[in-house]
Amino acid sequence: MGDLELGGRSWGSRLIMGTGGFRSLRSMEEAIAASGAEIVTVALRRVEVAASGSVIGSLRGAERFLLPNTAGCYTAHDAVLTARMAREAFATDWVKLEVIGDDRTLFPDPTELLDAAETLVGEGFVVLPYTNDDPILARRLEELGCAAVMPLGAPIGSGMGIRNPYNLRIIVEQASVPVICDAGVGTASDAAIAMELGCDGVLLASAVARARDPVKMAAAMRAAIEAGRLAFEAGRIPRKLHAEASTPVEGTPEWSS
Amino acid sequence: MGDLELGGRSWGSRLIMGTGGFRSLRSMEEAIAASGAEIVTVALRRVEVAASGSVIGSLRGAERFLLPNTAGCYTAHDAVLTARMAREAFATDWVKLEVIGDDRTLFPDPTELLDAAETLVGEGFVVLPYTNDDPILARRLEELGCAAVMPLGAPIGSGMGIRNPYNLRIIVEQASVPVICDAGVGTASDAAIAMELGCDGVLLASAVARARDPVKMAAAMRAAIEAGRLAFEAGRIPRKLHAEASTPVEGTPEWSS
Amino acid sequence: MGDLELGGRSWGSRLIMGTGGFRSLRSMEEAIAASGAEIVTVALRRVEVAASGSVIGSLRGAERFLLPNTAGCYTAHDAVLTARMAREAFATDWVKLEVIGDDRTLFPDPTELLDAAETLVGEGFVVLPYTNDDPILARRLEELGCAAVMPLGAPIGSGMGIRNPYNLRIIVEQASVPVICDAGVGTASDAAIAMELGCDGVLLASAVARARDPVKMAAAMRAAIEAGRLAFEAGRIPRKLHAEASTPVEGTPEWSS
Amino acid sequence: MGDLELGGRSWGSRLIMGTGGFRSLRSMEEAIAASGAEIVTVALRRVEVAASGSVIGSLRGAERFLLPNTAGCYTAHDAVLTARMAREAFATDWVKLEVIGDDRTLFPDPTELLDAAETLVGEGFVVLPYTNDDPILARRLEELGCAAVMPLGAPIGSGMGIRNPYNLRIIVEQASVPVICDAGVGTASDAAIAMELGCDGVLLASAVARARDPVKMAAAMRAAIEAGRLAFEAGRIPRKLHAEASTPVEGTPEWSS
Amino acid sequence: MRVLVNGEARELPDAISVAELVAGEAPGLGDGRGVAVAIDEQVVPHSAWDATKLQDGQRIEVLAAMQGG
Amino acid sequence: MRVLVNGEARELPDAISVAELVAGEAPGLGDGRGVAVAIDEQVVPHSAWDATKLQDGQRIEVLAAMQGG
Amino acid sequence: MRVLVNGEARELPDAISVAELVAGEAPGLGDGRGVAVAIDEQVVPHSAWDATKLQDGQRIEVLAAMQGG
Amino acid sequence: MRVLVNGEARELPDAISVAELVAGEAPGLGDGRGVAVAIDEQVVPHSAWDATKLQDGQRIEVLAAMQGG
Repeated sequence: MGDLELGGRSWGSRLIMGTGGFRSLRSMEEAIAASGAEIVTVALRRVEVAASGSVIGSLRGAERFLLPNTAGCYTAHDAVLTARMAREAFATDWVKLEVIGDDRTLFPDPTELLDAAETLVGEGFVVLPYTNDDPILARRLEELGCAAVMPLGAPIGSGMGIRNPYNLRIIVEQASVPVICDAGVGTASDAAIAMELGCDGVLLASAVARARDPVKMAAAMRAAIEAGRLAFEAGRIPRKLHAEASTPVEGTPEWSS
Repeated sequence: MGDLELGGRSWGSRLIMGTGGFRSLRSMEEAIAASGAEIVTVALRRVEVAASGSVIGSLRGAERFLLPNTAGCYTAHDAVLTARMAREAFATDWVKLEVIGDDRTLFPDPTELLDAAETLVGEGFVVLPYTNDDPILARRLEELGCAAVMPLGAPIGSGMGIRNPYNLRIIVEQASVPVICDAGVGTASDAAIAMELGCDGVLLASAVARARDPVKMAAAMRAAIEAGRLAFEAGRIPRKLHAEASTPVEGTPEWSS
Repeated sequence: MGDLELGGRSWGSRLIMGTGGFRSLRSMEEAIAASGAEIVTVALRRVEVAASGSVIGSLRGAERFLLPNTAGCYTAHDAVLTARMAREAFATDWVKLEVIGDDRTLFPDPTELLDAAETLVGEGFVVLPYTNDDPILARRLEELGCAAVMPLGAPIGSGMGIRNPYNLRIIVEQASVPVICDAGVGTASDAAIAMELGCDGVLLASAVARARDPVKMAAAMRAAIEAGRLAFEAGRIPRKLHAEASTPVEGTPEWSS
Repeated sequence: MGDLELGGRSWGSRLIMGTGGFRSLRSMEEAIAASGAEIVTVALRRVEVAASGSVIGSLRGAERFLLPNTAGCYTAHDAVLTARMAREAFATDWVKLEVIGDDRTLFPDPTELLDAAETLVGEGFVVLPYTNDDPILARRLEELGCAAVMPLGAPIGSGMGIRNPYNLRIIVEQASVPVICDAGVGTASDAAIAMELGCDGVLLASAVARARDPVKMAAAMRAAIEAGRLAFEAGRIPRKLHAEASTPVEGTPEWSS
Repeated sequence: MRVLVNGEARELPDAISVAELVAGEAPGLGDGRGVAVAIDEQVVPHSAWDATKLQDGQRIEVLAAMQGG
Repeated sequence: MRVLVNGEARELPDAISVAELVAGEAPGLGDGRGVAVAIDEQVVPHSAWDATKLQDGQRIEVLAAMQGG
Repeated sequence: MRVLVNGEARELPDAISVAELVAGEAPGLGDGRGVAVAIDEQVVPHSAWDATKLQDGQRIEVLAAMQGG
Repeated sequence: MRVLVNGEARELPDAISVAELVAGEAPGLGDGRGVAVAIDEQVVPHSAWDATKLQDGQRIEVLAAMQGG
């Protein structure tokens, strides 16, 4: 199972973990360790709200790459400003670009997303955009110079899995940058399915953070992504309506019946 | 992830591998090693057809438990005789009981299956019956004293996955013996789904043996079963139609828009 | 759309309506009228419980064919006795044979079902067995001389639709008696899907009786069964991953862009 | 079943038929008659290619409303010019707005679509946009003043049905203009499902035009849309994992068993 | 005479016929349509309801149509 | 006079009107129903077909209804 | 002596034992592991292979392990 | 001097630097890792925190890392 090539670097893990939604920092730390993720996302919030340095402390110790996001932004303008702040705060050009259109679906706003992506690519960012599972939108983002496309499988936090595997397959077919399935994974098989469809990686948070046992679920996700990637590379058998015996018929004893 | 308790013994692996359908013995050996399976199924055929000793040789070296099956039997009578032969040949009371009703679907014949199970349990066998995903049939088999029930997910060799997860869930709910999903798995996520439904194990052959790269697919299955079991134990998040943010909204900066 | 040939007679409607679960007799009468069903099922119960003659009165007026069932029987013995009682009560040799194995799933007991079917066919009944979606069981019932096979789509009253369309397709392929999808239909599209799979008819009750507006849902089912049958006969287009334009590309104006 | 209120008018049929893909004009005429559609879409092409007046002749006789489309346009600029031409050619302000992004998926280009919709609404058109099943895009189109939103169920001509019913449901929930499911329907049950999800209508072409028997499939679609709408209005029963008896248990005879 | 009618112990006059039992049990079902009677698991045809007398110790089922299935 | 009609270079008589062009291009479409004409991307209303004369170098689209979508 | 071995008619020397038959049929399977023999549908235990002599008219199955299931 | 810090009106001493503001607002974040400051939507680099003095009427955002996404 080869490495994930993303943003000009090689990563041993194909799982990117969000850090939101955990019941405690300790739970987050242990789950991230169990997940094997090398890249973890973080947000920026006003200092009154942000826990005093602890997230950074927790995450930095373990030599993980902190990927800032622009969660909560509804316009290209806000997302661009937030990305610039993140660049300064985390000393990185990488940004997970979120520009949402609606607080009920948290689906991205296509026009604002494209605007923000264009600006940020122009400013030298490594842009990883969270996008709808729209092949056209994915193509436009790639054309603008994004380092990956990150289509959702289902709404953030919904746990609905890959609602439209057909769209994901089309996006994978046409993309020449990595495709990361971002949002929607609810359990291990969802992550495996995303990988079997040919995705290069999976980004998830709630499925682990809000599981009854986050650490165990993190281990499950790690195994599932490995399983899905291996199966993708191994080349699965075709689907058939009828059976095909795995034990040959020849040589079956003929008992008197 | 606890052990599989089956037939009065503890097993570290929840994957049972069939040995049919491989392109070579070497491919079989390597795939079984990669799968981590401790139990492997074997068939009995007339000596002209059976490869001279090689299967036994291949499998025995690695300290695996050989589980004979009654593949190819259409009646209780034939299945019982075959099981008795297997007991002598492999020096084991264990038998994977197959009594099929049809060579196109390879689905079990319910009446003959029940008859054979009753006889074999009476003769002291540890009976592991391959059954349709019929909760009533599964209950009857358990009542007769079978050591497990092994419902199919889809026709043998079809690679269709778990066609009816609802039935499998009902079988798991009501069973007090282990439930092994037998047949139908096509790729890694199928095996993970079976485990997430609460199955205690998965038995598969074609999905590995006929994959483009059997060894890699065997590794995929091993990881998928671990992933599915861990996810089952971890307790997944509920499914929702709408989104739920993983990044809190409070403290979002207010840029002038 | 041709007639349904069942039990040696021709029927203009392919919908068989159960009469249980309605909130009132009046609702039942109106819904059955709206459904266009010619065959309606009835049960037999001890006289203290059975409404005094009203069901018979309601249904008989409209010249419908009353098909007695053996609902509530768990053994071949009980089902056979109930069928004999029904023959006397309704002056008909027809019986919808139900022999259930479990009060939670209401799935049929395969062995008892086969026993009862054999006895009743031998006594000259026109046997219409409610069966699991098991192709082998369906074949055995046909071999015993049943006039149709009636596989379930999902548990009675569950409204889950056709949980395993693959099994239903296999049953249709192999059957030479009519196949009636019995149980599981929750809404109109479920009935349409059953017909598109090639079923000859649909038997349903709860989906109509317990709908918010039973009369409207009865009309929906009537239309859905017609739609599904017509679509089956019309021959649908194949499924494709990608698009195929319905408007030709040739002659598209070339505006300066 | 109430009328469809669309563009300030009431329509008795909720089925809009495309006219492309038929094997002959006669087949088209008969199928449209069987479908009961009142609105039919037409395209504009250069005169060398367009059949000389025949489409107009065929369709006009039957008092159908001709809805021009902008099929084949890849930019807002082209779509706007084509819409203006259509307004002159068909003496109507109505336009089915298509701005596609890709000739393999024929999915709409979100940015160009929004631009074209804004311009055309500003010029007084009744704009019916073909859109991806993206709730945000649908909302933006509605905010711009479109008279309906027409999300796709699956790629045009693919016959894949409603690939993502969740998105369609969200779009229906939030929309205050009619939602027409446009593209993807392959057979009758697909159309019924779209209506059960709460769509106000269905637009389809290939499923009928390329069926083995287009006239019969048109009748199937007419019935399916009626069925789906009635079922939506009737209020379906909830889905349950387990069974619920439709025949009461009380009063079951107790035979000696 | 003691019999079991639909699972319930009953004291009935001697020599009562099936027809008389049904008339008593289910007055509205007089013509017998939709009703069937079994004595000790043997169906009694409508045509024999008058002539068939109940006997002590018998187990009788009187069933009638109801909505179902 | 050289113009581009539906993407094709054409030599037409001077002062030919849109109505005359359409009559020549699409004889069966005489009444103009289902037909539209644009000159240099500006739609020419049916009412102006007679009065509008083509000019050298113009780019003309003549579109007609066809089955679609 | 004529017997049926795995469905095939065979002429074998009188008084041949099961052990000798197996040695002839399947030389590589000498130790009997993974092999079983039935005479007229009765399994012959490995321990009885030497002592059990075949008799005319018997139906013998000699089965060995192979990949399956 | 009145400024808006994270959306809240604040009275601060004249000539206070960004570094001083941050030290006051978020004592634990002293080294500036995971913290960013913008004045009137312009990011102030860490290197300029000491030299940059706030001015009356400015709108300041002080953001810090938190769990998310």
